[in-house]
Amino acid sequence: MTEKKIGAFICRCGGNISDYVDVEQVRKEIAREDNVTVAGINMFSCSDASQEDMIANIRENGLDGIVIASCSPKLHLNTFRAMAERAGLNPYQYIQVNIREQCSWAHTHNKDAATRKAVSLVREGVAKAKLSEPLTPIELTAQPSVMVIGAGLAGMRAALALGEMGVTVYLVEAAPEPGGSIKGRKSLFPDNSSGHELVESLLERIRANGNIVLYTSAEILEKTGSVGNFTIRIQVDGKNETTLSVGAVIVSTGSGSYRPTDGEFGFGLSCVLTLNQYIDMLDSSTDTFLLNGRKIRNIAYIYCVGSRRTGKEGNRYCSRYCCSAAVHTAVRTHEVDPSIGQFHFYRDIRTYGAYEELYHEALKKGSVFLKYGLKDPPQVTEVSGSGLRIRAKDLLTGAETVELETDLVVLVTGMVPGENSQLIDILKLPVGKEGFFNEIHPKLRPVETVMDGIYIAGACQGPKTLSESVVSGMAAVAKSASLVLTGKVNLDPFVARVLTEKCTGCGECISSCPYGAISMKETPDGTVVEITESLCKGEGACVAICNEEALEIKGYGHNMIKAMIEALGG
Amino acid sequence: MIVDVKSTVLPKILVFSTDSISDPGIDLAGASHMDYSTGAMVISVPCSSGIHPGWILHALKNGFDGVFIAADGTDCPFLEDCTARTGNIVAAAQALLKENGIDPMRLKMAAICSVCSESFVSHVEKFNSVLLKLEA
Amino acid sequence: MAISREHILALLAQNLENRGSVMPVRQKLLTRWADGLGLPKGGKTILYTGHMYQIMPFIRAMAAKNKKMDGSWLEKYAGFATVVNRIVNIVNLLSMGASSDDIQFYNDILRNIVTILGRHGIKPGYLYEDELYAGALAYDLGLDSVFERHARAVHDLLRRCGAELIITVDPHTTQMFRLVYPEVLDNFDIKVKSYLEVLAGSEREIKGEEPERSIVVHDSCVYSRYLDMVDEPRRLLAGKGFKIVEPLFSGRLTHCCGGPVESLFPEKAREIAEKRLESLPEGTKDVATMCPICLFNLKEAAEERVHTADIASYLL
Amino acid sequence: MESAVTLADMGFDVALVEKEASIGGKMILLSKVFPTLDCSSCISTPKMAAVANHPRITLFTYSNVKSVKRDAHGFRVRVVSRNSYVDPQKCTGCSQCETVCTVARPDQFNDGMIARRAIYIPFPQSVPKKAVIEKKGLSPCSQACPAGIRAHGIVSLARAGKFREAAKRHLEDSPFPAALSCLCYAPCENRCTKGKTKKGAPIPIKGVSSLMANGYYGSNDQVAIKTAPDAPEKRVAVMDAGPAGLSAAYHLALNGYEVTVFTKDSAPGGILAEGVPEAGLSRELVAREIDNVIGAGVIIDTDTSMTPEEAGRRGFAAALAPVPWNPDLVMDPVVKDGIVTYPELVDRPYLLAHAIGWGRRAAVMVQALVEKRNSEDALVLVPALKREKIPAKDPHYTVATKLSEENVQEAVSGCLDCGVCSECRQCVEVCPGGAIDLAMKPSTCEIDTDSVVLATGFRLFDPARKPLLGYSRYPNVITAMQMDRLLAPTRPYNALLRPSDGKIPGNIAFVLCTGSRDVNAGNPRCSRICCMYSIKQAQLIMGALPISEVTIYYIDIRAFGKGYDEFFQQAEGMGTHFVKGKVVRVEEVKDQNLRVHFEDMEGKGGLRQANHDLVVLSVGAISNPGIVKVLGDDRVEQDELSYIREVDGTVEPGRTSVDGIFVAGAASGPKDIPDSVVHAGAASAQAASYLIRTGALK
Amino acid sequence: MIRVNGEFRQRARLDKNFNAGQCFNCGTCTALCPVGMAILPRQLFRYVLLGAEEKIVEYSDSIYSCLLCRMCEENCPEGVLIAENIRALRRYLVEDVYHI
Repeated sequence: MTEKKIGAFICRCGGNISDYVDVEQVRKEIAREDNVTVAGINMFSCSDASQEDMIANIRENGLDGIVIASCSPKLHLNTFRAMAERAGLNPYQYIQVNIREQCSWAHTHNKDAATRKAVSLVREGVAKAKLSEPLTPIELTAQPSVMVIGAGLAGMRAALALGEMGVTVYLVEAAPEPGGSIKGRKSLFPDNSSGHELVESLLERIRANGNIVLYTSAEILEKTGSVGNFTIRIQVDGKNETTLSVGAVIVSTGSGSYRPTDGEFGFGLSCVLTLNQYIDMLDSSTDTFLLNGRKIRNIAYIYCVGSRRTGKEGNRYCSRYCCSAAVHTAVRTHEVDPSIGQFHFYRDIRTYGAYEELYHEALKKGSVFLKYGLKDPPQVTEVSGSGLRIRAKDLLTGAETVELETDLVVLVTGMVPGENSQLIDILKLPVGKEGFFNEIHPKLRPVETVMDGIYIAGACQGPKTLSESVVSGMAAVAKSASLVLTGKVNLDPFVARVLTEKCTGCGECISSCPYGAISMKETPDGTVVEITESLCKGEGACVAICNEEALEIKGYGHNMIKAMIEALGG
Repeated sequence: MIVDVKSTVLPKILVFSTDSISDPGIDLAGASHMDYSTGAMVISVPCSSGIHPGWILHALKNGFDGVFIAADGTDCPFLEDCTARTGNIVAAAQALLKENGIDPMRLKMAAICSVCSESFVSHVEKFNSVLLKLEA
Repeated sequence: MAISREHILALLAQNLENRGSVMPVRQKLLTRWADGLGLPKGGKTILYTGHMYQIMPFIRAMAAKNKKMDGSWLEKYAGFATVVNRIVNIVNLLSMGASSDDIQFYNDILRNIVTILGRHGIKPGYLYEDELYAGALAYDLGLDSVFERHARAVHDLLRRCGAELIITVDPHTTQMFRLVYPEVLDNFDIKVKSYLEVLAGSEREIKGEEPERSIVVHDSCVYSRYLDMVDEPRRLLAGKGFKIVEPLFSGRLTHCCGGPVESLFPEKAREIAEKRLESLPEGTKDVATMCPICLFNLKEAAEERVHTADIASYLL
Repeated sequence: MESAVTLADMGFDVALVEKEASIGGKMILLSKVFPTLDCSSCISTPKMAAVANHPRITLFTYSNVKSVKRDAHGFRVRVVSRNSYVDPQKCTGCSQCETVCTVARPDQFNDGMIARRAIYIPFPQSVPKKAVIEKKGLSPCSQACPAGIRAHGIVSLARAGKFREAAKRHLEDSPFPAALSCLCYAPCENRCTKGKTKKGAPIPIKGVSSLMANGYYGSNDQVAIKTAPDAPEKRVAVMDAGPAGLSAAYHLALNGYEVTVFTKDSAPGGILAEGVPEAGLSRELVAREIDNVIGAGVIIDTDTSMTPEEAGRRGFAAALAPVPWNPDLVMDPVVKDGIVTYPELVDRPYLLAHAIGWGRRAAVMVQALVEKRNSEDALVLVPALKREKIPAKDPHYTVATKLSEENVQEAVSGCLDCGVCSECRQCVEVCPGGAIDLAMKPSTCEIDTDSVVLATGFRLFDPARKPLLGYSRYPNVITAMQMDRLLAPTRPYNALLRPSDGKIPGNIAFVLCTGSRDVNAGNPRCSRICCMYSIKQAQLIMGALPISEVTIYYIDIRAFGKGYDEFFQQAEGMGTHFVKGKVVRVEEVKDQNLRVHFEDMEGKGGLRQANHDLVVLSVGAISNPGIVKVLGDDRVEQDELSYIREVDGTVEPGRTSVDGIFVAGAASGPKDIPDSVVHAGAASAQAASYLIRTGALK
Repeated sequence: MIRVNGEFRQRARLDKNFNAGQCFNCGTCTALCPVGMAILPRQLFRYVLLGAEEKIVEYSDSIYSCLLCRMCEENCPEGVLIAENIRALRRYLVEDVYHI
């Protein structure tokens, strides 16, 4: 590669560089470097005129590598890569050297030293350019289809959205019926919509859409392939197996519900129910609202059952939806029978955002809220003849003990992760410490997982209200659609590669890769590792642990880095 | 005429920064005109967990007096355990340096985020004085 | 406590029921302020004092006596107070000895109000001895049934004299007529305006001659928060050339003077008045009140520290 | 940003319009974010870069949407880019302009806690990193000057101690700084807004100018005024050596003309040379000012009579000559039949500035005529000022009181910077890229689009609306946004200090639900974010100041998101005090410390007070409904709190009442960052689905 | 110890002027009350909501200490008509306890 022709251009940045760095000196020094065919100075490299000059220069001199020493690559790397491309050069053979933010501006008091540093930096750039090779982004084709696992509301809505975009969707549900946890619900918060009707209307639209195939009582058996091209084998009704190929997968398997332990706040006594059990009762009651044939006078709710615990029992996290669900249920109860007294033993009422209006409604209709502390939780005991007695310290009334005779105790229980061990195993889904599926980053990439092409939506990711589940389902639609609609996946070319001659096949690197991109390969010359480029993220965790220097990231090769070090250190 | 670099007493520090996290922090130091040693020079890589220990040895054998890893820390866009992994690299590199008779003090690591300009400058200055002492 | 609350309540109820006022002082003392003003009796537009200003001197006297009552016969026979009261007007007994200076002071305020109204061309009528207490205290203390009966009597009186517009002089009477009567009575439709509203709405502008004198406004809780009357007094004072200084708590966020609990918890009332005085801006000299209770209570508490006077005195 | 990138990734072309000069919203200004304490900037900047570099995204920053109108194809969106006076193509973001700018403004990106300049780059990580100038027309003083002097520029330069630059700035507009500062009746001071405020006196502009002019002539330091590079080879004769004529000659010369002034007199200057009492303006100074004219390249031919005809014969392209007073002349110069006229200022000699201004405008007219016409037609006449003795007692001639430099500094520090940019042109001179153009016009463009996504976010509640909390009355009561800035690495004071005295606060209170869950504040809902950001700040404070006490006063702690309650427990574990009871009143006590009043429900009970040295108001989120107004006939429905209503909050997130218009993020209701980002994803899915249904995807 | 007395609760709820049930316990009213009594007015209402009739009698002093100045009401974030609620309690005392 000694015959490589490199052009180096030093930018004055209208004085921002040239006031503190002797650019002419830098140019002279660089012009003496091997392979440097052209060394020039620009007033503003980023200006159109300078770019045109450089393009002409590249073409006239047949340059196959250029270095521009100017500002931070964060500002103009893409500008100049595009310029290189216009000049017919591979954009990855363009090297930017930062002599503004990391040289002239940092060393305004010592022009000599700054100039020396600039020379070193440009030499480093030239060294890099010498060894730079043309790279092309990895392009994968993507199947125009998506599998949605879990036909709860989030999954159904996501499937519908994709179907309406013309994407083929396989909606796979483990239960015999779609609809998830809400299909039997009469009235959902916050707007009292009927769960049954919601599910039915969505199902109707799904059936009317020709792009969606619904599998119920279905099980995922196996997944192979990677982003854009997954092959997934499923089994329906325990017998029929089907193999489907999809570009992306959305997992929306929902959550489970916390089951109190026996005796936890009286759980196990006949009139102690979980919130879901109580809502079932409310949903199934007709005009008269009776408990064991008796009119209900008082109901007590105990909040945060199984949530926000610090000890061994229950979960540490807040289950987010339960406060709103419970106050909504109380409002419904008030509407059924205004004479029922409803007492809520809570810790913090978390009816965030507009759900606050539900809380207000419950208060207005006569619900009384008592605040308990973890030190003195409510005690539920059975009273012969008259039902239940609940006793607690109310922190809002000077921590006085309040005793209440009640007919019913409702334990407001939260969400827990669903039982998904098989799915986790097959899809290699990342699971957080609470057992919910984990996104890559809650803010940057909230529905993506470390497995490219596999997205999560709804309560399988963590407790969510119904509308929040749908929102995340739709967000997953957006991400998967951008994958399958364009039909291709473009990945940065900076992925790992194996220098097979150095690889000893020790396999140390396999476990170091968090993305599962490295595997063993048998070759006639022995066992070496290989990289699945579509899985590799190019961060280089494997590079660091390979003692043989048999792994490197393209564009950051061992030889290149060492040459750069020598150029800088020399 | 360029003065021969070797004749100056300024320690040469190789800084490994990362493209999306610490490099912008170092840029910010310059953009704020915070002065630091001209002996500090930066090579940017995708992630600090991908720095090969051999490079560190190579740098200390090829003209550098110290290597500073401006690590991603908890802000790493790739790995949750980036800090731990980078720590392992430092440990491996220090072992390597010992083998080669180089003082492990010549390697230093700190998490630098995209706005950690002040902290970068103070790390470099501190490291600089450590290196000066080692020379003496 | 000198007389138990229970008995005071009963006494007040009795008085309102039987004597038409919670503070049944002699009729002559209530109307004396209007002597010589030549106000016509009755008419379509009536100035309604509600006795509030007039009774302040007697409350002061009673409070002083009540304090000294330890060991007196009344305490011993407190339980019989209501029985005695049926025959002997205890209040009258207690309030004897109101100072004539005090009487003059409060009467002057009312006379000032009439003078100011006159300057704006407003000459209202007055009910003289027929005028009844509006019932605020009974209402506030929860004596609702007594209050309702009394309100009906007041309404009848007003209808009999054909009043169309009542001009009130204090916030409590204004509140009763404007907010409470229409609520309690079925067909109360007489217009009610505070004299401050009447003045603020008057087209005739009386220019001020008090340039740049600073004055701190102490809003009445009832005017500001019940009746949303914050602007009017300020406009009037500014019109007179006063420089208005707002205390930390002013307008809708005014701080109570403590007066409302004077009759039951005089120490508490004093304590609250003290807090109010502390919250006034540093260097306060003149304070304008617009309610006789505020005036009475702040004046008592402030003694000579600041000069407290009714807004009517400033507007004169 | 999330919506834009997601839609662009799907293959749609996206135009992103942002009113500020940088994208990034509120998040980029935060220090760290809950519950992971990630650095906010580290999360935001990659996304900002992705937006800026995406081939399918066109970015309009510093721009406002003026209207959205539905047409046969979709929507036509009118976008007005606010005038930045900086060519973004040429600006390299080097900040040199910021260092020389003479006008300071409260920095909106630091919640007004510190100042930025009138020309500014929003913040270090801004995208794009380009400067913009905040300019609100011309300041009244500059506007008032008949001679066209940028009085505000002179004042702001003087404030910066740059008297030499001020003199130069004056000389760009007129050659008579001393004469004007001495003789002008100073309409600028008359118009000064400061003088119109209750107790303010106007800025003594005349006095400032006088100090500037005398200082300039006192030093022997001559400034060079730039002349036009390509001088047209045209000659102009000026037959008046008075202020108007010399002013015209000066400006023509600066624009590259070859100018000769002819006068019958033995010395140039007209009224200046003969009519002014020396006590006011010394002959020496007059001579210096005439030297300015000569220095610009004007030839002065004294003791010479000249007529326009003669000038024409001698090959002058144009001639200016005085016109006698004529009562029919109107007050403004007019150009008619190739002749520029305006009245001679009989009896009003103090209108010197007008004469100078008219001379300058006459020069502009001459140029226009010369360039348009044949030389022999271009005859332009300018009247001279009447030469009579100026009465020394004329009230308009009160010579400016002599001010010392300190006096001037004190006086000019009160300048209100009415027009913001003072046009002192320091930035223009320093900009290496020549990017600044004060004559730039705002640009408007129309975009045809198939769908619109509204992502206008939220505003923060203004705590001044709760007077009992003392915000804006007590310096040490700040908002949480200000606290976040104090904690950010790019923070204003470079340390966590309290505003009143720069002390390190040792005992900090957070007041939750300021403007949330409050019918009285017009916001009955919970803002969702305040509990968590307060807990975050508490943790950061305790990290930065380990000995400090932090107390959070709350009604309910709403730590409901993934990992949030654990974060709350962690703060408790670190020693943050949580007190159940809303703070309703803050009063200032000794040393500008603060006493908060609250009901201590879980503690001793009843009313309690506690002292703190800094109080942070955790202000709630309110709607930002401005965008709805520009939607015209396609106005989307709003809810009771003016947030954009989603027609079906359960199954149709992001869909508004208008087909084709979608809402993303906190514009539909307050949301924390993860919820906003996910919601933006959902809105993109809705928009994409709509675009595909309506056949817009190519 | 408070034993919830359903009958007393029911009476309070039926009084159209008693709307303290809306209170979400922020403490604004207590913190602003010029009288400065610990239980005034929020905790007083809690006794009613919990049906603690004996507490109402016990705290009748506080009930009569209220100035009805509405400082609390003006600032109540939930729109509770506090002065009216106090009057309702006084009415209760007058009629059911003192029998006036």
